[in-house]
Amino acid sequence: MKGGTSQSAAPIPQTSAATDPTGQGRRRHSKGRRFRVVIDPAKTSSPWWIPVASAVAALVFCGLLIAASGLNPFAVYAAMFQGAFGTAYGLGETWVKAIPLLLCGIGVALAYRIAFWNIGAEGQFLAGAIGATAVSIYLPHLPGPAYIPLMFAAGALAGALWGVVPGVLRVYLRVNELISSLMLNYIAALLLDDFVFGPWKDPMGFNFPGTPMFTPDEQLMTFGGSRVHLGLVFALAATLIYGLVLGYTRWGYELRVLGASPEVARYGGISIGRTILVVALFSGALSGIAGMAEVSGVAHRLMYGISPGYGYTAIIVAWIARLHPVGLVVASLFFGGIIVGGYAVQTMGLPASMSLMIQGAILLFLIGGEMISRLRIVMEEPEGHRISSGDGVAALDKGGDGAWG
Amino acid sequence: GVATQSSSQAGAASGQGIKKPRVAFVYLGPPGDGGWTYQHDQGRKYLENQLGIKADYVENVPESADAERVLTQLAQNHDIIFATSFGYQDYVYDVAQKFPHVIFMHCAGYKTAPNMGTYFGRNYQASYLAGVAAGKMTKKNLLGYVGAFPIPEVIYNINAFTRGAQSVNPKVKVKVVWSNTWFDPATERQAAGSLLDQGVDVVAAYQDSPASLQAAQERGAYAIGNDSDMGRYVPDAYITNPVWNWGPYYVKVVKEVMDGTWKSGQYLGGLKDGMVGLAPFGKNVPQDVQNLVEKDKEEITAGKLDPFHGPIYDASGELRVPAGSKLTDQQILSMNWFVQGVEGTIPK
Amino acid sequence: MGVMAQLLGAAIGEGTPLLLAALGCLLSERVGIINLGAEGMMLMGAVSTALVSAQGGDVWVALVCGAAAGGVLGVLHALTTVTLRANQIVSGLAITLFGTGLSAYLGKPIAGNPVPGAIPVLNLPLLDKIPWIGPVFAHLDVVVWFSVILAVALFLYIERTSWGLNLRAVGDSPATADVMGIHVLRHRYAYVVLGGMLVGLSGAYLLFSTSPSWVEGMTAGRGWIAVALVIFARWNPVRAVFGAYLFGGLDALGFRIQLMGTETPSYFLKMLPYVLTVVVLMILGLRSRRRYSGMPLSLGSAYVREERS
Amino acid sequence: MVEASVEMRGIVKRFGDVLANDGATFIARPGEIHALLGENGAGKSTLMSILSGLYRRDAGEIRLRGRPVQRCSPAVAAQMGIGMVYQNFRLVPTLTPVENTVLGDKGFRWLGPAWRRQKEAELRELIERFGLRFPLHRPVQELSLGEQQRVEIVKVLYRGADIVILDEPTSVLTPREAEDLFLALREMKQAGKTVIVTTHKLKEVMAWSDRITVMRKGRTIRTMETRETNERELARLMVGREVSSAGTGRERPRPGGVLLRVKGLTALGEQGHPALRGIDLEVRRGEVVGIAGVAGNGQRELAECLTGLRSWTEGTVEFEGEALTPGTRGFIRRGIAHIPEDRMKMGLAGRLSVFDNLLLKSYRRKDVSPWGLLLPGRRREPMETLIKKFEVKTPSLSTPVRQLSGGNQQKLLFAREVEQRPKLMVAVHPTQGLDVGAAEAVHRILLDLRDAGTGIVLISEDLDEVIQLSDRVVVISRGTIHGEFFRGRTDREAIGLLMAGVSSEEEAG
Ligand SMILES: Nc1ncnc2c1ncn2[C@@H]1O[C@H](COP(=O)(O)OP(=O)(O)OP(=O)(O)O)[C@@H](O)[C@H]1O
Ligand SMILES: Nc1ncnc2c1ncn2[C@@H]1O[C@H](COP(=O)(O)OP(=O)(O)OP(=O)(O)O)[C@@H](O)[C@H]1O
Ligand SMILES: [Mg+2]
Ligand SMILES: [Mg+2]
Repeated sequence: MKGGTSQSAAPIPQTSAATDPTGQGRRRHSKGRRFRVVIDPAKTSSPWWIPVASAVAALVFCGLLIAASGLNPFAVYAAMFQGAFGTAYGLGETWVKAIPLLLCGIGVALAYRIAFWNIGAEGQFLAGAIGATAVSIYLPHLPGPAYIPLMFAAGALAGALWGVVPGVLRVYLRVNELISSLMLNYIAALLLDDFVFGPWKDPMGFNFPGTPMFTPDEQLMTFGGSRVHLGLVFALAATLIYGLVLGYTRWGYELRVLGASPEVARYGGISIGRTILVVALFSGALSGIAGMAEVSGVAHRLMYGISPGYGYTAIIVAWIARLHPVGLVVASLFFGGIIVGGYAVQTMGLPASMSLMIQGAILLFLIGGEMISRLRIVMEEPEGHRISSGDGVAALDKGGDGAWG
Repeated sequence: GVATQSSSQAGAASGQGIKKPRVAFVYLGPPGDGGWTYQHDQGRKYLENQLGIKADYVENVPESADAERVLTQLAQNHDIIFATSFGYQDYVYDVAQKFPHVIFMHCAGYKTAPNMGTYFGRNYQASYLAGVAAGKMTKKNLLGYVGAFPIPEVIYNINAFTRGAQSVNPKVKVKVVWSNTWFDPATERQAAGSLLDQGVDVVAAYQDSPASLQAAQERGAYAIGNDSDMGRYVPDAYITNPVWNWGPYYVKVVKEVMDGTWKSGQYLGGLKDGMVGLAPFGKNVPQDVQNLVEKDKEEITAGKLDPFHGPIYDASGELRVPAGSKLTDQQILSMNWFVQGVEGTIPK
Repeated sequence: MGVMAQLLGAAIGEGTPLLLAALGCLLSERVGIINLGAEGMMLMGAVSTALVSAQGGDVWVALVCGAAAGGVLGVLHALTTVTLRANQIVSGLAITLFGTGLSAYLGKPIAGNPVPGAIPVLNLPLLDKIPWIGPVFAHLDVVVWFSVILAVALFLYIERTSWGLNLRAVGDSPATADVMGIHVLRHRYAYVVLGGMLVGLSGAYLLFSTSPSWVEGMTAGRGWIAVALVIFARWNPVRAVFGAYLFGGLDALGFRIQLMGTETPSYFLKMLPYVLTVVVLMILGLRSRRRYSGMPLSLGSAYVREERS
Repeated sequence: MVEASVEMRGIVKRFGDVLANDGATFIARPGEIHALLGENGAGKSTLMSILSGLYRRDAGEIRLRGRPVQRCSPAVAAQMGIGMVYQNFRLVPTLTPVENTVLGDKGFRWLGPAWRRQKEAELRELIERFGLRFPLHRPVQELSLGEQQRVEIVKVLYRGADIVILDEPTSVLTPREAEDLFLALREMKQAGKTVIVTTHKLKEVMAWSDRITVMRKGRTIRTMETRETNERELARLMVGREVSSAGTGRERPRPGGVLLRVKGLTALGEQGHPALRGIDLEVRRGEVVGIAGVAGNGQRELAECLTGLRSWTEGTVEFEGEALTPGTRGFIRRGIAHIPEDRMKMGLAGRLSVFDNLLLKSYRRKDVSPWGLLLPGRRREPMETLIKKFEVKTPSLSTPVRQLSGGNQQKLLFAREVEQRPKLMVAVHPTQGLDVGAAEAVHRILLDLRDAGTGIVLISEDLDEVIQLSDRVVVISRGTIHGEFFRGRTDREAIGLLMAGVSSEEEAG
């Protein structure tokens, strides 16, 4: 019998305590206890301050990089903060950035609640922008007040359509939504390019890749001379509704159950497929509304490069917020601030890339911190060592043991 | 607080001059793009050197809402702001209304205000010259042109290039492909490759990266770049290329502001004032070709030659410009047709 | 050269960086770790290569450094997803953001400078004689050959060797691998890092083969196409070769259609790789429920020994 | 006296707050079949997983053949001749048995045809020698559970284990298969190997083992020679006190009219194989129908069909005279309650609070969520009463359910299901993993329900439980129903034969 030869002769490396010439086996345990780090299964979420601490750690890390490039990190951060939150104008601009992040963030958060990994907020955002613009392009002679509601509906609808595709594929064809939603991002971006470079190009725009400017009827109202627009109301309303629906409705309960365990949901009579479809639809609609708000509230036209990756940043926002409504508001403001502040500190000599780096670093620190906070240090019991201290069996030691071996 | 802050400054646009103006540039891409933004940044550095002032810049500013904010924030503590992309136009215009004491200079646009001027150059003049060189250098009478997007700026450069080549070589044809990207080296390279496969032996590119030139060099063809001197990338294949030279103009504007003589307006430079130029010839360009190009350059500078003088037929053979007349600036800036000899499509 | 040969040549040129990156992602996915950080890894690979070249480094040294940079991000990804068991999607996104930012930051001083050196071309004598496609194969560069050979080698390694068997076990059933004495964490680390290195190499190659200089964001989304390509190829390295050349060929085809004077459906052609990937997934989904789609069974989930699944 | 091949002393293992092993001692000798006996959750698997190197012990000493082992991994344990067949099989579903067997072999090797032939020959030899048949070339996921287990055993033997551990090997086997298994084990024992079998089935233990170690609550209670003990003593040692039978003395009401009528029910299992073939079954109001059978004979599928979770291909399910279509929602609305087989997998969502879990079956009711609004405050009081009534020990209503002990989880599950005042209750293994006290509570709840007129389908592997509680017992085997035994006229022997006999008949055919 091949393979059966080694067993009985398997050498068991062995040194007894008495003969251990180095005494290392003993000394290693002489303190009586040894620590081991394990992931505590009972801890499923970490305390609220972990994201904050992680963000701080990331800022410290990036501070080192900033210092390495010869700038004073404190001055840079101070200027960043000043630029983003220090003035009424800056704060307004931060909100302007936070609006799409928040809307898309709620969209993906809703999906993540039921572990539907929609990473297609970017595409849904673009689809919403395209949909809203279509109203302006194809329906030029409507009565003024009709435009905003129509554009809102068209944006939401287009986003929902874009969002529901991965849902349909997942439910009916078991296509991984991660991939399909990602692919749809690219398709939407290319579609948008096709429109703004092609049929929708402003004939008077010297071939600038963008549609004609929206008429005032097609623009969202803004508040108090700032650029903060009605989209803020959409976003905050969406946040509120998101919070209320999750906490206080039958459907929110179903999402909670489905998110916790699809098996249990099925057992409880919750239709998983339908819930996924509805969530995908709403998730897309929210991002679509973000797209509509961006074209109608800020850009006032559809154009090339309308989104600097809001949909992707929104994933981070949702993650940092842990899908919590209040957290979403805070996180989108924070990231809005990083973007706004990131431009503000460029005149100090800091490259634009720093803002991306900070976002990435915060996220990395955050996911690290999240898990580290679930670790628990266990002290190995002394008697375990009384027994094992005698024989430091090196070969066995390095055999690897669990996650931390 | 925005308006009060700016009004407390010595108004740059008020006609009384500023000793040490604070200057800022807004860039579409990174200064290291080796093309459009790179040339503006060269101009900025030139300005700093010449006048001994510091000029800030903000890079990677998309032509979107971000531009408006960046402009606004810069306007709060700068006196002159150069916005270096066409797409900034509306934002510059809006911000200029809010900061009447700050001077805004917008590149490639057409909107002006009392404190907002525009500037651009007739780079098609240089494209014409590049075309002349290409027309002489080609052996197969087949040139290739990689265009970024089918927009007038690219189209009129292709047309000028073609007319330049035809002026010395009537049989020459120019094949055009659109890469549909300003900057994606791999795709640009593909585009150039497809032209080379069609047998062109000179590749010109209106792109921000030199990737198409490199493709040409590798396949033993000649190459013509754009925006900045791309000769260092492809020493063997290099013929020349139109370049922007913004520095002197920037110095001029800032000086005017310092003197208090700055006035809003639309400035269109060209070969004559050096805003547009031709990069030094590559080492493999024969002297007679160089001489020919130099001669044409002088004629254009002297106003004796216009790349878009009639008669001009378009690609379908229709007469667009009768003999004896020429295209107006307005017609050039909105050009959306190819001249005869160009083989390519302009998507409608 | 005939049109087909030209097209094939262009497809190979455009496809090779995609192939390398896809092979990298594939390796890490075959042990169960999704790699959405490919774009960041490619950029880091490209910038490191450019930096080393700028210091006068030899082409090979530069390529190795590019691979190493991808590997470092691979370590980071493994650290968060394997050791810390973080969500693989979020970690990947973070790595892409971070890598994009860091590469731009590091590359600033050398942005736009010509990168010296080129990857040697192998002029293979006899291949020239093959009709139709011979000329294409006779003058390909070393990395192209390397990538194809690597793909085949990886296929054989994964499907036909004992170590490949262990790799598959880790990807399909880490718990089983663990009790069979296969060190799951070490395997996952090793292949994620190795995968990262391949992705980094692909960025490095992209720099040498298509762009004469480093500029930020020069990969222009190819890392993401690689992610799609892995799925398109159904986690099979040899299929990835065909997929890569198909995706590359579509790009090349677009330009040729343009040159034929046809009104360009260029955006639609550009969409094709993404659409095709979704279609492949749909076809897989349509097939019988129990058929094995090729997707590693543990993809996306962490493994910890003493935890009940 | 033979020298011990395995010596474990004072083994302690903790999972979070659960003390799975609490100073357990276990000694086995070569050339014996050693049974490790204990209730569900006693810590048998944990102890054996520590021996096989999978888990790290928190304290304790292990000696193999007299030599101390400090820390261990599965690889090292395998080197030292320990092989374990885990309760949940450890096989890579996409690989063939041959590939599964050689996983983790040291060294880099080309797996060409020559290698394949050689390995096949080696496996065939083992297969012949121990009589463990299975197809060699199909991916493991296409094999039956019994075949998979045989692959596992051959895998262990192939690696040259001389200490072979089998964790609950018979729970997925028919009696006939179990018999074959023990023949193979006897073969191994005669080859001088140490064979350790964990189980909670007393009969098997008495029939096949040489020595027995009994575990309870993480401790080993006693080790003894099999011939010196009996089932009664073992049972007492296992549960810690004299086993009594609940509810035996209760008065039984006469069953009412027919509640559920199942005709010709045919359904496919998870793997697409026919799991139920023409099931006929009737349940009356106030009647407990016990369904006995060896695990894996369609019980699970039957329970799922009866609760709307699984759709059937043929046949009808009539409830109160109305034909039902699959879909849990309708079943729940009509008052069909379900205690699933694996409470933490299906019945309860561990991450959610006690409160949310209690809502699962009632949240859709108009009085609970008027106009779709679910206001938590309104339900707090009734829930608290419910928890008290069912004696669920929980720190609060917002405690995540996973933090409750197994018994309390089960009581919580019952609390929720009973609160619906179900007309029909489908209970699968309702006392699995519970201590005697909790098991009695569950029995009481079931009988109370019956007294209130609820029809009950009781599916259990525990024949004693089935016989004790049921008004009528039927046997399920290979997806069909056999026999019908009325209360007081049940015949253990006959039931056992039906559970085993029919299946072996079919096997022969
Ligand atoms: N990986 C784990 N994580 C957390 N708790 C565990 C784990 N494995 C076992 N436990 C807990 O440890 C205790 C002992 O479990 P173990 O599986 O050893 O029991 P067992 O005697 O094998 O029971 P069964 O007959 O059900 O197999 C139980 O309370 C169980 O819930
Ligand atoms: N997965 C878990 N996460 C957190 N805590 C747990 C977990 N499992 C068990 N516990 C804790 O450990 C305690 C003991 O659980 P266990 O299931 O072993 O109880 P038990 O003694 O078997 O009780 P019962 O007889 O009711 O089943 C529980 O009260 C609970 O607080
Ligand atoms: Mg067990
Ligand atoms: Mg218990």
